[in-house]
Amino acid sequence: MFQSKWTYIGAVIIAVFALAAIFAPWLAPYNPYDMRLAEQLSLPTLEHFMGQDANGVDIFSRLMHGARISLSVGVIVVLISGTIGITMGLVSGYYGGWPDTILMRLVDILMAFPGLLLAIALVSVLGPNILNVVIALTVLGWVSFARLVRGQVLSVKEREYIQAARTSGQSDARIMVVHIFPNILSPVIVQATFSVAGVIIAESSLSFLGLGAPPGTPSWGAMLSEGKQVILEAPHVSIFPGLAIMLVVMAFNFLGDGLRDRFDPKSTIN
Amino acid sequence: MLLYIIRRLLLLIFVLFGVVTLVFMLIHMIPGDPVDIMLGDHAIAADRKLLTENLGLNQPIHLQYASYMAGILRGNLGISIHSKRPVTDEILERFPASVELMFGAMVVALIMALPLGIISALKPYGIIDNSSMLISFLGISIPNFWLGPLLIILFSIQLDWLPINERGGIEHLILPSITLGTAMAAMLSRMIRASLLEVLNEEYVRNARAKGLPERKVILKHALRNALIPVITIIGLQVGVLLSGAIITEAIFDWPGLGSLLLDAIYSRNYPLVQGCILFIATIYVLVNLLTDLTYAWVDPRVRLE
Amino acid sequence: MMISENILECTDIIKHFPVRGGIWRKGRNRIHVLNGISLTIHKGEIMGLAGESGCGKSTLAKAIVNLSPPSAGQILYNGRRVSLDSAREKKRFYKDVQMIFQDPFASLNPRHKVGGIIGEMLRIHGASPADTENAVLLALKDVGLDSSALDKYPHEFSGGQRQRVAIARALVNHPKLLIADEPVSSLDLATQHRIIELLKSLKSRYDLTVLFISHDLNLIADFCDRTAVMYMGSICELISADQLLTHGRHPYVRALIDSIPISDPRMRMKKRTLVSGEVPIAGDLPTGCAFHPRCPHRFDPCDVHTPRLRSLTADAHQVACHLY
Amino acid sequence: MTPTTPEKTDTPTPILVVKDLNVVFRVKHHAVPIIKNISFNLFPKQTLGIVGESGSGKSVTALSVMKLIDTPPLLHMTGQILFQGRDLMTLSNRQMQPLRGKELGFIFQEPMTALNPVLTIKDQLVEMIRNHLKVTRREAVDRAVSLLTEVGMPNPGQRMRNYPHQLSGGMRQRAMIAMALSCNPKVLIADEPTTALDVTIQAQVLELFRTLQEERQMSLLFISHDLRVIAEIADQVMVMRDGKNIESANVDRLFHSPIRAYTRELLGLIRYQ
Repeated sequence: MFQSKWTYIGAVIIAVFALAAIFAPWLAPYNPYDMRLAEQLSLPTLEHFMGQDANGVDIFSRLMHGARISLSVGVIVVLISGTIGITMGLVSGYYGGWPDTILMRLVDILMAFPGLLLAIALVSVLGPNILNVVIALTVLGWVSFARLVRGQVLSVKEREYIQAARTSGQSDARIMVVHIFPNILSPVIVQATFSVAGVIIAESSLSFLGLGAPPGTPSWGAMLSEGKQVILEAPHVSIFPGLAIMLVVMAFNFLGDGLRDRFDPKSTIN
Repeated sequence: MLLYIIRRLLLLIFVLFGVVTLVFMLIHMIPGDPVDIMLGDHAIAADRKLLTENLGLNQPIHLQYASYMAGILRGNLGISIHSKRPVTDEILERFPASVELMFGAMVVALIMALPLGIISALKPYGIIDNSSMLISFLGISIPNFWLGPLLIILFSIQLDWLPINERGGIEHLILPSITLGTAMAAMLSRMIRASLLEVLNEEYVRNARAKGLPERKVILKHALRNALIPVITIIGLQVGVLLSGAIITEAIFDWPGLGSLLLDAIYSRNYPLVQGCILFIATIYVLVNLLTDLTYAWVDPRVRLE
Repeated sequence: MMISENILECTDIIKHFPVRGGIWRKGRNRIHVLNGISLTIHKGEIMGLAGESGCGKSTLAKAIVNLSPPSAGQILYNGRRVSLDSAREKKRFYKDVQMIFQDPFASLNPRHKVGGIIGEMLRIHGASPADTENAVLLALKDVGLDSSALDKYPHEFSGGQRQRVAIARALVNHPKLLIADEPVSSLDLATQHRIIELLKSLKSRYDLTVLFISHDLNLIADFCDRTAVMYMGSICELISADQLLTHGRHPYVRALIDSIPISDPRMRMKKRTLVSGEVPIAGDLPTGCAFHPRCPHRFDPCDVHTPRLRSLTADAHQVACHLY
Repeated sequence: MTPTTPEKTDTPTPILVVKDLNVVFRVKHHAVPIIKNISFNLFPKQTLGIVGESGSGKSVTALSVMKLIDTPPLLHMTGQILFQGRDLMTLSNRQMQPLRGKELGFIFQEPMTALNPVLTIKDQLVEMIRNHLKVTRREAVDRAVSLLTEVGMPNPGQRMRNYPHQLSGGMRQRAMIAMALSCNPKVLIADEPTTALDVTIQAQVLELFRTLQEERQMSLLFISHDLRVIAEIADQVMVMRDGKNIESANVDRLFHSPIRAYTRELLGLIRYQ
């Protein structure tokens, strides 16, 4: 099956980047802030096999430290926005009524801002740094989880085993946690995997626009932004960070695709 | 159908109201004194006083909100700080460029997605299907702020077929449109494939064959027509991806559209202009979603004749 | 079997669902699913509820167990008004009243083991782990399953076995009233037969009262003591089950009986009185008697006055039709 | 049309002969036989009922006659399907197209899913008629109206402009039947056509099948899991169980003196009710 082998490849790539991120300070050959202006923009050599950027910093080391930022931002944002989104979606889907209407109208408003626009607006107002990026992306991220979970809860709560639970005398809270949540978990996990990919692209886009990690920090987006200035004489400065982003995002997409097939066999067709 | 439209319009007004309120709050979320941040600390008192009055920052918040809303209803989005020109004019000047880019990207997306999606559904797990699966994975994963520079390196520098930036004839539009359109093409081809595969398993397709209709007609008239209905909504949502992607693409190609206007406004702390751009882009997106919903309702009789 | 006082009394149950008609036509278009149902179930009897899809029989069941509370009307359980506001009241009511559903593949939580599904019912009422363990094993034995089922998931069982688990879950706390909403409709004939036998034996062993809902008149006639036949949200006939197929009076009930295919080619359906037309889709109720547009014996009052249930003979055989 | 006459028709040549039909599906990389050496004959103007519980392969048998089983899951299909002496097994999909709908009509179980939700009944009927018959659009519409009247659709002229979701279950099934009959097929295959209907509507539709068959002198292959429905409609019956033909007989003999234990068991169950 096409998907299954790519899923494992995806998982392996993610593992490699995760290791790089965790052990960057020890494994990276050079310090990501160690500038050697004399050797700026040098092409890949034996010592610096990915070459050096405009400030003479070893690109490979910066990439490893960059992995730390991208992956941690991705995971943190998805964890926080996931928790908020799941709780809101669960309660609103189960109880319905005015809390549900309020949530849905709030979702409609937030969804009115295309993708990055609101994040750009928030970061531009709060000031460009990684923490504000996390805040902005979380404010946006929970909405997609809430919508997904609400939709799942609406269909699951009509199932007969939930009606049976409701006539067993147990509390609504217990029904939500014990009966509904396990049955909506798989689509949420799939969404979470795709969301990490989305957040990584969003973080690096913001950094590329100078709204995320400040220049000089080892963030892939910032590196690409610096690379754009010197694209004519040193394209390799842009190639490697772009490749890193692509690989990680693709890995998460493969993983998400594979998880969706494993959880929901009917959907193996897409 | 009429009720559907009325409900949708009411919702639209509410959402726009919410969007305007949210955008209004943006300024008031600025840490510290907004005027200092906007003009920088060395600005002379006269300018500071002029800006404070201009934005009405000296008035109580609810009055500011009321005048802001009144302004919007009259199409007045305030004055851009540095150019002293009405924000609305600056936006409308740059709007056509963005529309052109969006249109180019949409064309690129549809040209790539429709054939790839349909063929890979008709011949699942064939060569085209697997390769289109890989291409769409690449399309989704390559960030456009990397794809742009790559295209520039390849087509502008190495092959020198296409100009690097500024807006001009069609040849200027090609690279930006490809940069912006690929992600959408990737997503769309996957959606079309999934939707068509699902429809091909439906009983009315098998019934069409049982009626002795030629395969071409079974696919075009029965399968595809049903499969493309859900795709309409997805195209609507993907326009959002285009709108936000355009901001970055315009930055890469120095394309004089709304996106680059917004970025310049942010870099120069020109918040009235930032506010205006965001509000304008969001309104466009809301109207596009309304249009998609209405098209969806019109095309699907189950909704049209509710 | 002495049928003494009533265990459940429904009076004038009405249920309508708002149609998403939009803001202006809010009041006018609502689908009336129950139009004033009054039904009394005696302690210890098996009460049948018959009718075709869309007649409201499942909605009535859900109203009784408060899954979707009625828009109007009153339900008395053991003479007391059912109110499930507090958790304590809910626990007490659902200890006595339990429901089993039609689709065995949807009525068990796919992510829970059978032991947990049944055990949960006891844990909710505070049973200790030891008591729970024994009670679950007993319940499984009651429905003909052994302890190996404890650690299995629902997808590891056949339709019939799943329905047995559902019955075990419902009866583990020894309820007084069991509401069975088409419990065997999605099973094949042989399994249907075995599950009905199981329900019969459990009913007598635990002195249950059962409200049995089905569209299959043969099954009702065989399994129930008394039955009500519903059409478009109201009861058109109330009759003892064994007389249903022979003494049914209401024209709709007659048509239902005539429509049942007979399993003997020699008695092939000559021109029996087949009812024409169908239940209107949008559920907009015809005036007067709901069946009058399709009724072969229609006459003047039928489309004006709605007939009330009137008893015909001593044994409480009631019909809602102007003919009688 | 009483079933008592032992041999329904006088002309001995059957219109449809199925000999040693074997159908094998591919399920998770291994071959699973679904239909095992099924043989039967269908005579002109005769109704052959195929009965069996779910999973007995009766629907697959019906679809194989039309060669409508998709690959996957179909692995391979062997045997002979002779329609008026011509073996359909040798025909390519393109060669089968003119037969489907024109000579062999097919009716599906779920009218809700078998009708295209975005086309009106009129479009779907006219499309079928004009696909097989060289008629103008006007003639096709008139033919559609008369067909709908024949199947008992009230005010067909107006109804046929509706979409499937606007019709009730019974109406949709009547539209399906009208569609299947629109080009006067010689053989009509109905796969559990009344299972999804309420019993009062089912009775009406069964009555419709009987009158249509008599008026149109066509052969009917009627699939059902319910022996009582088969008793109402069939002349000859084949009992199927996991892909095999357990017992074939005239309907009267089958119901009154069944040979195989499985048939007796099935009959026992319905008689108990």
